[in-house]
Amino acid sequence: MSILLEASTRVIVQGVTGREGTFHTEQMQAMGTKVVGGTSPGKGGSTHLGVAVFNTVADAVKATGAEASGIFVPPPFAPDAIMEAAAAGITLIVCITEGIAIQDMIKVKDFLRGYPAARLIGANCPGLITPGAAKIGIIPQNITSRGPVGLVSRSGTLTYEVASALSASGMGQSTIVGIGGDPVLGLTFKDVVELFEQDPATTHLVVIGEIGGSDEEHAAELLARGSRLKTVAFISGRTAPEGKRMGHAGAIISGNRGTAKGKEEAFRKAGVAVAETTDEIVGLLR
Amino acid sequence: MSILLEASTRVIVQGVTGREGTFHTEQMQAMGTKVVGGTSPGKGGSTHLGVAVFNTVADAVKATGAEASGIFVPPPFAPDAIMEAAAAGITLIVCITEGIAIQDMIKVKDFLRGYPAARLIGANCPGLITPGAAKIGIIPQNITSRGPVGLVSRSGTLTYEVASALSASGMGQSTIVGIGGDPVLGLTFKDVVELFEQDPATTHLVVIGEIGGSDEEHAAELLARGSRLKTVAFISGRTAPEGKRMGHAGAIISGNRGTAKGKEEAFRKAGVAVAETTDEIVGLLR
Amino acid sequence: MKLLEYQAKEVLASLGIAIPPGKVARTPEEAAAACSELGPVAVKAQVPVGGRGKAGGIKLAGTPDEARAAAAQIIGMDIKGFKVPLVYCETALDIGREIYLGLTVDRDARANVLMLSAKGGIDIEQVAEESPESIARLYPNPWRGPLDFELTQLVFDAGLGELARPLAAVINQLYRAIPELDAVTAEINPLVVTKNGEVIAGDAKLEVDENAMWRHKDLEQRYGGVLEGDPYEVEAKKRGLTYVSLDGDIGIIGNGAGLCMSTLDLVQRAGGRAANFCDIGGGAKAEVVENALAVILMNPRVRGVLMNVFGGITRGDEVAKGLVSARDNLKMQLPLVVRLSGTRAEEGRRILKENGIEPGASAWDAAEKIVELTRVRA
Amino acid sequence: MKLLEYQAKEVLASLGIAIPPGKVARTPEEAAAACSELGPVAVKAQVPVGGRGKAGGIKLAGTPDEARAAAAQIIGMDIKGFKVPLVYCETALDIGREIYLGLTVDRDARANVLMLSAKGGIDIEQVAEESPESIARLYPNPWRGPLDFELTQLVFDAGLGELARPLAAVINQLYRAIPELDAVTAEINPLVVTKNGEVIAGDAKLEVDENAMWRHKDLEQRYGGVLEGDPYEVEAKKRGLTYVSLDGDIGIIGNGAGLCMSTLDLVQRAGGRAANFCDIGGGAKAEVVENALAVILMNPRVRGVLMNVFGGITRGDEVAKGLVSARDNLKMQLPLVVRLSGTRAEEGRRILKENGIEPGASAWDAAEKIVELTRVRA
Repeated sequence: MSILLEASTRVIVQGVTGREGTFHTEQMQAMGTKVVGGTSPGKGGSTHLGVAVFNTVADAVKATGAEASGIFVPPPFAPDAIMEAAAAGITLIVCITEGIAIQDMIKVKDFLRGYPAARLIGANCPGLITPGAAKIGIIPQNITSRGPVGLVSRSGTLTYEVASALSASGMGQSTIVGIGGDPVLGLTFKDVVELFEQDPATTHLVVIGEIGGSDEEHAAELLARGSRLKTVAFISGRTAPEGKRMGHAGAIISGNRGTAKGKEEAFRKAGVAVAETTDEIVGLLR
Repeated sequence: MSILLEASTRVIVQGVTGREGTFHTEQMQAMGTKVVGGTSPGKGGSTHLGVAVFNTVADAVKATGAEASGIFVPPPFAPDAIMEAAAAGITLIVCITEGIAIQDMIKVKDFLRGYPAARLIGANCPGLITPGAAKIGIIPQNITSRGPVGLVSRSGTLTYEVASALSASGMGQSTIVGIGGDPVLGLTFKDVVELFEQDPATTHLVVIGEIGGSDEEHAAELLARGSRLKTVAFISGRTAPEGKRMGHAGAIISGNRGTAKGKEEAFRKAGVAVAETTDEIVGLLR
Repeated sequence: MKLLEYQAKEVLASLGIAIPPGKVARTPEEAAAACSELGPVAVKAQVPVGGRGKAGGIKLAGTPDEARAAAAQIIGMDIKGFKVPLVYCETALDIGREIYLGLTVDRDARANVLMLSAKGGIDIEQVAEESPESIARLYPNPWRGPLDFELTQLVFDAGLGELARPLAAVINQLYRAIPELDAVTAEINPLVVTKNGEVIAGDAKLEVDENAMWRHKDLEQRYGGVLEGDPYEVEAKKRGLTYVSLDGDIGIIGNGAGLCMSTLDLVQRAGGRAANFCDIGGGAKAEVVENALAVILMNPRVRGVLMNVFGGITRGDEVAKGLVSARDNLKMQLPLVVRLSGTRAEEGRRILKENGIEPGASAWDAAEKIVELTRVRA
Repeated sequence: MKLLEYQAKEVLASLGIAIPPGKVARTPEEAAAACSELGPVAVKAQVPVGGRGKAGGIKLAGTPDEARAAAAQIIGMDIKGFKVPLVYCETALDIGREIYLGLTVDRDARANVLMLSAKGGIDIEQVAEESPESIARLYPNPWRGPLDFELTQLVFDAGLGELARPLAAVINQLYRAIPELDAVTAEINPLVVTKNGEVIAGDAKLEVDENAMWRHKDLEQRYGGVLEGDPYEVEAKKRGLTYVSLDGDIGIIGNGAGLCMSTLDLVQRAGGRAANFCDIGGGAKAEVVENALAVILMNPRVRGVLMNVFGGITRGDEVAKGLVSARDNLKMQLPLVVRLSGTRAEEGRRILKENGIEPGASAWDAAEKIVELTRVRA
């Protein structure tokens, strides 16, 4: 099995006629993702890549029964696209767009409280893939393979690298979820770990974190309460310089949280193996 | 018994130190209403009319366990006072203030969706009274008496007149609720009628409506579905001139709804006796 | 506060909406000058009611002389009770299509509603009745305002998808009339798409919430007082009364809008016609009663006054004393019937009788009495 | 985008917040002139980092001569890596009390937070650690902004109730930095209450979201380019790269921020020090690789370059070909180690080897190699 996304999930692509939308929709189709439609205001009624194009997500949902959406639109329009998807009843929203203004995302997060069934992945993320079944986003399917390892990560290419290494050593993946690197985002590590915990097909878990924020710590707290998954964590950015800081507001809010050291300790306390380099992950997971 | 308000209800007054607030708080206390506190920013810690004054409603609720609030503040501040009460956990909010901007009330109504336990009465209303027990607002207690008649009305003095006539003919009231005359308001006729329907102490009901809107029609529809209450309705404004109209937007939205004739017909269809003058109400109710 | 067309257009322009070139003219000479400057114009009566076209309040003028003549005819005309104070001379648009765009409060939904229809023009009310589905609607969240995707859906729902961008822009601009002006109605009908694709407001209606005027004192200063309204209403407003002129001969005073309305109903039922609606509010203080009586007595049509007062916290005996002194101060000669109920109504009625004022036994009795008294004098 | 103090104050003033009189000076002469005009001033270094006071970047000047001397000392000074481009000469305030007011994004709450404390002044971080309860917080809803009652509660919670009105006004004004400027941090510390009760911004910090600069092109135009930042960062920005200068000698290129960060970690683990962080994004196109190499090679401290690239949709063989041509175009002589993984990594590594570029067997191996190669050359 898998989490969030299956071969039968009905997917639309917002911004399907754009350059990025076209390229990645083709990739998604190539691995068998059930793409049932796309949106592009003003192009409703036409067909693109063999799928029906609609003016709005509401129209697309009405016509196709879509449950999931991949968003490939530029940053000024992506926040609206997320809200449109939620309001139209989409329950899995994957926003690839990088560079969305933080205040826009804060508004989007508040908007989504009105749609508790809608799960957002991203923005600024590679999306998710259930190997051999379907993907929404840009994770290259050729480096993935089916198996029992759940993988959740804040980083894009680091995810690819780890997935690739897992596949090369015969450890396939149930689902790979790139939750994205923005400070204000949709599903967090904790949310995704909870889903993996409930997925019988997932027996192992890799968490790839990063400095900043407390999301890794929250996931570690969850795992500390007891987990059936064999888990390895990796945190990047131990030597990254602290941003040249200005003003105290950020420091007052975040205090000492968010360091690589703190995150690694949190995982160790939870009984989770911590890899010091990505090369170590596969070995620790066996 | 009664609806909404009992002798044991813990009440605060927002704007307790103002002229109106002071006068009506005294009246409320005079009939035994359990006034446990009041608010007036900057006067926290003092005592007024024998009750503790707080800076904010949150402080007052924390200290007194208040469940209900009467709002006596000028129109520019009343919308904020309503939201403050709801956010602090007050579940019965009575706003007497007349002249609140309609856009402010539209925002307040949306805000209240986040606090489903909070019931708002008004604004621009005389409030409510459970004769012999308690009142919040400005309904003169000396014209009311205890008994089985529920009374709900959009008009202030018309309510007093009817209550007075009921009392004079020996028909006491369970609770009298003045829901207010503004186009955008809190509890509607239907909401209050539902409450009376569930109150064993109420056996009779008087509904005093007015031209405009569809709230009377909605209450009539509810009563048409079957009611244990002997009900009389009265609608004022049959001969009121239509506002000198400008633009079509209002007409497109309201169509032919809102006339006195339409409302009276709706009640007659529901099997409710309709009084043509207020003098007829008592006779029809017996 | 209802704005006149030219005022509403000024406001729309300040919100960023395109309007046709136009000039206000208070005299025929000004209209001629406007036409010299603008070329052929429509000379339009400025009154805050619809239907001015049918009433002869809009004339086309190709030359300054024609504009002068048209303005001479229109200025001072009476349209539905409004004396036309000035005209607006506006250049004609090269109309490609006419769209309806409106914004108002939907009382039942307790929300604002935006309405858009491809079937713009004067018969929009008929469209609403016959094919309501051709008017697309959007209820924006009041804190968020209309979101982009909601506007896109609205425009496509109205069958105007090919104009999605310019229309979404205009709708956003019109919507600003809510946060910036407390508009309760803002309407552009027709919203004209010219033959070369510009989107321009062909007409404009704008009504601002009276309860929000404290936020918009500039509007009152800028646009208040242009219109010569009913003189009694103007006087009542000065005295802080809620007063509406009607066309009968019996003056009405009530405390509370509902009581006042039901008093009108009773007078009509008794065969009379009310000269006004005058709500003096809950307190019924002597000074307010005197102000109300004074305004009502200004109207020479009035043959008698019916006052329906409920004594609540202000007791009936106090109300009666105040009323007697008001009558005496104003040296009022016309018949006056008073229905007094509520607290200490008995004492109040006794005081009235002692001072020669007729108390009604009930509201209905009082209505019958005043109708009879005014009929006798006719 | 981080604004300098004088820029932030200009912006606060445009939002309605009172600031002390002050003038920018780019030369000692201008500072003397400012002092002649304003009277006694503080001459303050303008750099986008805290701690300038301790670094000698603030001097008091009672006379124009003193101001000239102070400016001569401060302009051009290096404060935490920033060369001071200009000073701000500001009149001193008659301080009654100092308040802390800050606004920032609370990443964990996914929300904005307003913070207010009666314990204003430079040691606020210590206050936050030792008595966090003395900093009152409010998380305004992002669509509604702070509501009046929320501000009242915030001010009373901070123990500043007697200043409720003026503080609520200032907080509302500061909050406008969010909708109007996409501020991610806006801070006034101290917010001064003068002895005669005025509330004035004593200092100001303002950082605007880089991702929102498309909404604020005016800001970039107005304030961009004042500061002479790191020359490599400036060049990288021109070329559209995500680049941060560090103080080591090994140039780093990675595709993806996470991969890049983990490469820094590996280099340090292997005993080396990175000269930069340079993320070329997911695609790893030849042109972008060439741009990144060019910027890194500008820095004379760099002794070798480590590139860590994952070939995903862009295949490893294509990445390798692009890299070879970039090296050749730039005539690069320094050691270059490349770790290539992902799709067609084998073919990629073969191409690199054929062209004399050292491929790392793993990321760790590559890090050890580049550290060794740069150490040998030292």
